[in-house]
Amino acid sequence: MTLVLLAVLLWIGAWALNGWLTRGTRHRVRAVRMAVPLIFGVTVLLVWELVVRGLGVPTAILPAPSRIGATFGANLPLLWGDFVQTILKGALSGLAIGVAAALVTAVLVDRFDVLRRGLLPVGSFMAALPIVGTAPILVMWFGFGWESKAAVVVLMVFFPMLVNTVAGLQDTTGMQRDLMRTYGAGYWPTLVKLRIPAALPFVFNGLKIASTLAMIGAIVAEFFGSPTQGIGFRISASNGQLALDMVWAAILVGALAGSAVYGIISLVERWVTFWHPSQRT
Amino acid sequence: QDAVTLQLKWVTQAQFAGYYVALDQGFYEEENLDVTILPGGPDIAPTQVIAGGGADVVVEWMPAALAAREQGVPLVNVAQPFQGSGMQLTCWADTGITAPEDLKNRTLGVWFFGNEYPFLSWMSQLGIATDGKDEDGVEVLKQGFNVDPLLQRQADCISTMTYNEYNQVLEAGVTPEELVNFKYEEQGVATLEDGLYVLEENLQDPAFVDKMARFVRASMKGWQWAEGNPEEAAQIVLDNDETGAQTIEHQVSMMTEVSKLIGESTGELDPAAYERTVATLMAGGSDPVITAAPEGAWTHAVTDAALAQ
Amino acid sequence: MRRTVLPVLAVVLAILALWYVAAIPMNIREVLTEAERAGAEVWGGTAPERQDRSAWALVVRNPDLAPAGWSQERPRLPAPHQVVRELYASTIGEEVFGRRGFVQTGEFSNRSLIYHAGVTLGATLVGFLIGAAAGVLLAVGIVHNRAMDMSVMPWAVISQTIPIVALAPMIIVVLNSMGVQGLLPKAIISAYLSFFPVVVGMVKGLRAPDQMQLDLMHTWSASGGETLRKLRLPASVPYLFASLKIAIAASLVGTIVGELPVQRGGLGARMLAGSYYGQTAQIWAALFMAAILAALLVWLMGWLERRTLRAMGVPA
Amino acid sequence: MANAASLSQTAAPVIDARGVNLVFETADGPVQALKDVSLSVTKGEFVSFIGPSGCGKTTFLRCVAALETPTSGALTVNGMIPDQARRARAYGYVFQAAGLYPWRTIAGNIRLPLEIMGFPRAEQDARVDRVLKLVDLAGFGRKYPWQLSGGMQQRASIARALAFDADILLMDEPFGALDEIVRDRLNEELLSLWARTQKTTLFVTHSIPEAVYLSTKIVVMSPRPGRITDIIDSPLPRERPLDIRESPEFLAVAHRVREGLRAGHVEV
Amino acid sequence: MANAASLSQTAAPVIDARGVNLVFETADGPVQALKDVSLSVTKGEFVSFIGPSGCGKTTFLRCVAALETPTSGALTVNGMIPDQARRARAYGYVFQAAGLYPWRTIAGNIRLPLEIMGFPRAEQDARVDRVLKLVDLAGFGRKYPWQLSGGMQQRASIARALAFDADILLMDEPFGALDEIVRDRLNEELLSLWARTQKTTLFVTHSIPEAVYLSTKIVVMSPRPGRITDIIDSPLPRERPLDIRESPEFLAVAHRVREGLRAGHVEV
Ligand SMILES: Nc1ncnc2c1ncn2[C@@H]1O[C@H](COP(=O)(O)OP(=O)(O)OP(=O)(O)O)[C@@H](O)[C@H]1O
Ligand SMILES: Nc1ncnc2c1ncn2[C@@H]1O[C@H](COP(=O)(O)OP(=O)(O)OP(=O)(O)O)[C@@H](O)[C@H]1O
Ligand SMILES: Cc1ncc(C[n+]2csc(CCO)c2C)c(N)n1
Ligand SMILES: [Mg+2]
Ligand SMILES: [Mg+2]
Repeated sequence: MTLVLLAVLLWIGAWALNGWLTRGTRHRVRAVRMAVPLIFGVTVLLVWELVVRGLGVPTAILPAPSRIGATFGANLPLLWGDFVQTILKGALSGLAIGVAAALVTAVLVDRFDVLRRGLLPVGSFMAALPIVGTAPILVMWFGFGWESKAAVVVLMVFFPMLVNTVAGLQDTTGMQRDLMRTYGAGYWPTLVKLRIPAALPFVFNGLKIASTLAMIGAIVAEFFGSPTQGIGFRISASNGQLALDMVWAAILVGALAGSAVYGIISLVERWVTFWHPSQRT
Repeated sequence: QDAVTLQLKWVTQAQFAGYYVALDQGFYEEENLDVTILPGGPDIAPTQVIAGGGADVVVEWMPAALAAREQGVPLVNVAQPFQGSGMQLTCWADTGITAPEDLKNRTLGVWFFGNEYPFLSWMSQLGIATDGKDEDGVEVLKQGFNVDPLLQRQADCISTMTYNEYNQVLEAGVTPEELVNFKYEEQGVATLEDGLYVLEENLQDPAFVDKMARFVRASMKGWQWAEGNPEEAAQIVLDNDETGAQTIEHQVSMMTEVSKLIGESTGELDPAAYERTVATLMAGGSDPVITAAPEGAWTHAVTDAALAQ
Repeated sequence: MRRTVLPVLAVVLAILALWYVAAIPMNIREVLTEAERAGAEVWGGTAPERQDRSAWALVVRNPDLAPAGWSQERPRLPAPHQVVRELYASTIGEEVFGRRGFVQTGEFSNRSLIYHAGVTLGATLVGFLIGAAAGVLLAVGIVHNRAMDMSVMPWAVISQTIPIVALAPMIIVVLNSMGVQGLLPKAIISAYLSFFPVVVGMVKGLRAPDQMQLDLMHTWSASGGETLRKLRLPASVPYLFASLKIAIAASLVGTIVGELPVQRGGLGARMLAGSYYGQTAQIWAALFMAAILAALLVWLMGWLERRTLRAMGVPA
Repeated sequence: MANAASLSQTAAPVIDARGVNLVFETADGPVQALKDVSLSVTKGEFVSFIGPSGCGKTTFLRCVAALETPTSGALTVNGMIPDQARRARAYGYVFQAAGLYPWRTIAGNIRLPLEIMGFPRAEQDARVDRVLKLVDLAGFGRKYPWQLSGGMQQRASIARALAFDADILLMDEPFGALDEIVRDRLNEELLSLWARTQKTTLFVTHSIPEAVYLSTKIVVMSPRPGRITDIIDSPLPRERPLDIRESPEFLAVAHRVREGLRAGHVEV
Repeated sequence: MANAASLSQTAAPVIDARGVNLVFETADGPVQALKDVSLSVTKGEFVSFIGPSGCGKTTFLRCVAALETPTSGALTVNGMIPDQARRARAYGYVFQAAGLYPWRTIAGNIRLPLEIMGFPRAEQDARVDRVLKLVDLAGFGRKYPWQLSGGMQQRASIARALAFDADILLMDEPFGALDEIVRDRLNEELLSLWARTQKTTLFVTHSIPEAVYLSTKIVVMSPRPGRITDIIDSPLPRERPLDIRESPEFLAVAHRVREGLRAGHVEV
C-alpha cells in the first residue's frame, strides 16, 4: 500500500515539476521541450511499476515495466527476427505498394472527374470494411507469409492516402491555376509544377496516418495465420503461454517501430515541405 | 445458491455439451448452484482468466495448465471428464506422407496459444526441428481458426480434433481415403485435454471444495445425459450459441465424437494418464514445456466428494 | 444527383464485373478437385501437380468446369450473388421466415445479422460517446494547460502505434477480472480507438480562433471558461464533426475487434464464426453489414453536422 | 509607477505614456518594437497613428489595452496601470477585420461582451438596440455576419465595441480591408459618431487622408526601432465635410504627414 | 467575330471590346458582371480601371486574358480572339496577392513561365537576371518568397510577368495589400518600368490617386450591372514626379474620378 501511496505522490510531484517547467517563457528552451514529455513518460512507467508491485498484480495479468525491459533485453535476437518479419517485410512493403497505388490513382482521379465522383464514394464504402474481417480472407488468398500481411496493409493504407492526395491535388488557389493558364500551360506542366508540389503537405499528412495503420495492420493480420515469427505471432503465442512480459516486449517493438517510422516521415516532411507555413515555426 | 463461473476453452460447441446440458436441464440448480458459462474464443486464455479472478473454474488442456503453473498460476486439476485425446495431425495422402518420418521437409499447420506443447513434444521426440523446412526439419505455420490451409494446400498437414476440424474437412467434400491421420494417442504423445482446473489456494476452503464437488457431479450428469441424447444435446448447445453461426449437423457429429473421448468417465483423473502427460511434456528435448515434475497439480478431493453420494 | 449516381453506378458495375471474372480463377483449383472426386476428367494432373500451374491456365484448359466457380459451397472468393443471397438470407430471410425470426417470436433472431448489427451498434455508440467525451476533455486540457500539451501530446501519438487490436483479448480478460463485463469491455476498446482523432481534431478546433478573436475576449476581461464556452467551443464545431466522422468509424472497428475473442454475438463474433467454419459467404455478408453500418453512422454524423451548423447560422 | 500615476492625476490625461520601450524576444534575436515612446492623450481626443508596416502602431495600441506589457517606461490609463483598466473594462477594441463570430447574429455578436460583463438581459437588449441604431444597422440585428457587406460588418464591430460604453475606443486599421468609397462613407460616419459620443479614440491607419480627415492629433511613427517621429495637432475644425480633403489646410497637414513618413522610411 | 477582327486590323488597337456582356449563372440567379462594355486600347497605353467592389473590373481583365468567356459581344486581342492570344502567350498577369509558389525561390518563380514556354536554360538564366534587376531585386533570387517583405514579393511577381516579354501586362490590384508608403514607391517604379518597356498595361485599382498617377487613360466603372460610366484621358505629362499628386491638374482629374465613382455608387 505504501508503494501505491508513493505512486500517487510521485504523480503529483512530476505534475508539479512539469507545471513549473512550462510556466512563463521557460518552455521555449529546447531542453525543456524534450524534458517535459520524458518526465511524463518516466512518471507513467514508475507509477505503473509501483502500482503493480504495491497491489501485487499477477504477472499473468500485467507485468511490471522493469520485467518487460529485462525480457526485451534478454530476447533481442528473437525480437529482431519478429521486427524483420512484421515491420520490414510485411508493413513497409505493403506501405510502399499501397502508397504508390494510391498516388497513381489519385492522379487519375484528379484528371478524370467522373472517376472522382464514382470512385470516391465507392472507395469510402470499401474502406469501411473492417480489416479484422478482411484479414482472414487475405491470409487465405495470399498465404501465411508476409505477402498476406502486405496485402492487408495495402488495403488499409490505400484509401486514406488516396483521399489525402486527391484533396492535396485540388488544394491550389484559383489564382495559382489562373497563373498557369495565362502561361498557356497544359495539363502536365500544371500537374508537375503546381499541383504536385501543392499536394505534398497533404501527401505527408496521409503518409503519417498510413504509417501507423501499416504497423497495426501487419501485426493484426498475423493473428489470422503466420509463420512462427513476427510481432503479432509473438504477442499471440506468448499470451497463450502467459508470458505477458514477452507480450509487452513485442508490443514495445511495434510501438518503437511505429514511432520511428512516424518520426522519419516527419523529418522527411520537414525537409521536403520546408516551405509550408506549418513547417516554418 | 452458490455462484460458479465456468470459463470454457473455446467457443460454444458440443465439445462443452455436458456443461450446457447441465445448465439447461437444471442439474446445476438441483445442486443449488448458479452457474455462469463464459464461452472462450481465440486468444482468450482460460488460465489468464482464472488468474485474474474472472472465473472460479476453467476448462483447459493439461499442458497449458501445467505450463501456467510453472509461470506462477497454481492451477490444480479437480476433474477430468475427457479420458481420451482428440488431437491429431491430418495430412493429404497424395503428398506421400505415410509415417511420422515423412513429415520432414513439409509444411505443417499448428495451433499456438498454448496448444502447441503436445506438437512440440512430439517433434522433439521424433528428433525433427521446427524452425524451417529442410532435411530434418519442418516448416511450422501458426494455423488460423479453420481448415482452409489444408483445403487450399497451403500446408501439407494441419492440426485437427477428431470431433471438430476433421469433420469440417470431410464436410468440405474430402473423402477419408484422401487423408492420413496421426492421432497423438497412437503416437504415444497424448496429453490430457479438457480438464477442470481451479486455483490451488481456493482448495483450502472446504466450502469451495464442496461447491466444486456439486459442480462436477452436476456436470458429469450433464455429460451422461448428452451422451444418451446427442441430438437434443446438440440443440441445447445451438440454443446457447450467441453467434448463431453453428449448424445442427456439425454439432451432432461433434457430439458423437466427443462421446467417444468421454467414454465411461466418472470425471475422476486417472493418475497414470497424468503421469504419461507429464512425461511427454518433460521429454521436450532442449526446450521442454515443463522443467520439473509438478507437485500437487491434481487432486481427487473434489471427485471423491462428488462420487461419494 | 445524376452527376454522382451515374459514375457511382458505373464504378459499381465495373467492380462487379471484375469480381465475377476474378471468382473463376480464384476458385478453379477447388472446382477441379471436386469435379475430380465426382469422376470428371480434369486437365492439369493430380491436385498437388495442379498446385504448381497457373490458375488461368487451369481455367482455359478446363472451360466446361470453370463456371462452377460461381456456385461453390466453400469458395475462396464467393460470387457477388452468393454474398447477396447470404446477406438476404441472414437478414430478411431469417427474420421473416426463420424459426426464431422476428415474425415468429417478436424478437430478433441470433442467427440474423440484424441482431448482431444491433449488438455491435450498442457497444459502438457507448464506446463512441466515451471516446468522444474523453477526447474533448483531453483536448480542452491540452489547450488550456501547456504542461499537458507538451507532456501528453507526444504520448498520445505513440499510444496509437500500439496495436490495440492485438491487445484486445488481454484487455477483455483484465477488465473481466476487475468485474467489467458484457458491453463495456468492447466499448472501452472502441473508445480507445476513437478518442485520438477527436483529440487531434478538437485541439486544432479549439485553437482555431485567431489571435484577434482571443484578444477581443481579453479586452472584455472574459475568464478562461467564458472564452471556452463562447469562443473556442463554437469555433471548434466544424473540426469536431470532421473528427467525429473518423472517430465513429474507428469506434465500430474497435467494437468488432472487441467482439472477436469473446464469442458472444456481434458482427465481430459473426465474422470469426464464419471464418472458423469456413463459411466464406457468411464472412462476406458480415463484412458488408459492417461496412453498411459504418456508412450509416458516418452519414448520421454528417447529418448532425449539417443540422448543427445550420442551427449556428452557417450558410448551407 | 506611483509617480506617473500621481502625475496623471493632476494633469488628468486619459492615456499617459512616458519613455515606453518594448522588446520582443524572437528566434532571430530581439526586436525593438517600441523605443522611448512618450505620448499624452486627453479626454475626448481622436488620435491617429500612421506609419509604415512594422513601426509598432499595433504594438502601442496593444500596450494600452494591456494585451502586451512594456519592457520599460511608464504607461497609465485613467491613472491606472493598463491591466487594471482592462479589468475595469475601459476599452472597446476594433480590429482590421470585423472579427464577428460567424455563429452569432449581429445582435448576438454585439451582446457577447455584455453577456460576459454580466449585464442583465433587459439592459443587454436595450444597449444592443441603441448601438445598432447608432451605427445605422437597426433592423439587421437578426442577420448573420455573412449576410452583410464588408462595410456593414465593420460597422457592427464598431457597435460591439461601443455597446458597453468603454471610456476608450481603440481601432486598429478598422477600414483597411474596405474599398475607398465605402471607406469614405464610414469615415464620415465615424466622425459624426465620435462627435456625438466624445469618446477618446486611438486609431491606426495606413492612409494619410484618413488620418488627416479624422484626427485631432496625428502621431507619425517610424520603424526599426519603432518610435514616434512627429506629433501633429490638427488645425482643422471639428466640423469636417468630405470636401475638406481638397482644402489647402488639409493638403498642408497631409503634406507634413507624408514628409514625416518619407523621412522615417528606409527600405520597401 | 470575323468582322471585329477585320476592323481591329485597320485601326490596330491592341485590345478591342465592343458591347461585351458577361452573365454569371449563380445559385441565386444570373449576375450581370459586365454590361455592354466597349473599350479600345492602343499599343503602349496605361489604362487604369477603378470602381467599387463588384463592378466587374476583375471580370473584364479575366475576359481579356481568356480566363472567362463573354456571353456576348466582340473582344479581340492583337486581332485574335483572347484564347488564341493566351496560347500565343500574349499576357503577363499580376494578381492582387503576389501568388508566388512558396516551394520555389524567387528566381525559380520567375523562371517558371520560362520553363513552361520552353526557353533554353541559358536564356532562362539571362532573363531571370535581367528582370530581377529591372524590379530592383538583384541578389534576392535565391531567397524564398516568405523571406521577403510584401512589397518585395509583389515586385517579384511583376518580374515574373515581365520575364517572358508578353505584349500586354494585366495587373489586378497588384498593390492592394501593401501599405501606402510602399505603394507610393512601387507606383513610382512601375511608372518608370512602363516608361522603359512601353508595354500596354491594364491596371485595376481601388485607389483614386494611384489611378490618376499612373494612367494615360482611366476607366471608371459602376456595379449592378457592371458597366463603364466614364473614360478619362489623362492630361498629365508622361514624366510624373510623386509631387505631381499635389498639382491642380492631378486634383482635377482625381475630382472627376471621384465624382464618377460617387455617381455610380448606390449603397455601402
Ligand atoms: N508577438 C510578437 N513577437 C515578436 N515580434 C513581434 C510581435 N508582434 C509584433 N512584433 C514585431 O514588432 C514590430 C512592430 O509590430 P507592429 O505589429 O506593432 O507593427 P504595425 O505598425 O502595427 O505594422 P502593420 O502596419 O503591418 O500592422 C514588427 O517588427 C513586428 O515584427
Ligand atoms: N465566378 C463567378 N461566379 C459568379 N459570379 C461571379 C463570379 N466572378 C465574379 N462574379 C460576380 O460578378 C460581379 C463582378 O465581379 P468582379 O470580381 O469582376 O468585381 P471587381 O470589380 O473585380 O470587384 P473587387 O473590387 O471586389 O475585386 C460581382 O457581382 C461578382 O459577385
Ligand atoms: C486460435 C486457436 N486455434 C486453435 C485452438 C485450439 N483449440 C482449443 S479447443 C479446440 C476445440 C476444437 O475445435 C481447439 C481447436 C485455440 N485454442 N485457439
Ligand atoms: Mg498593425
Ligand atoms: Mg476584383
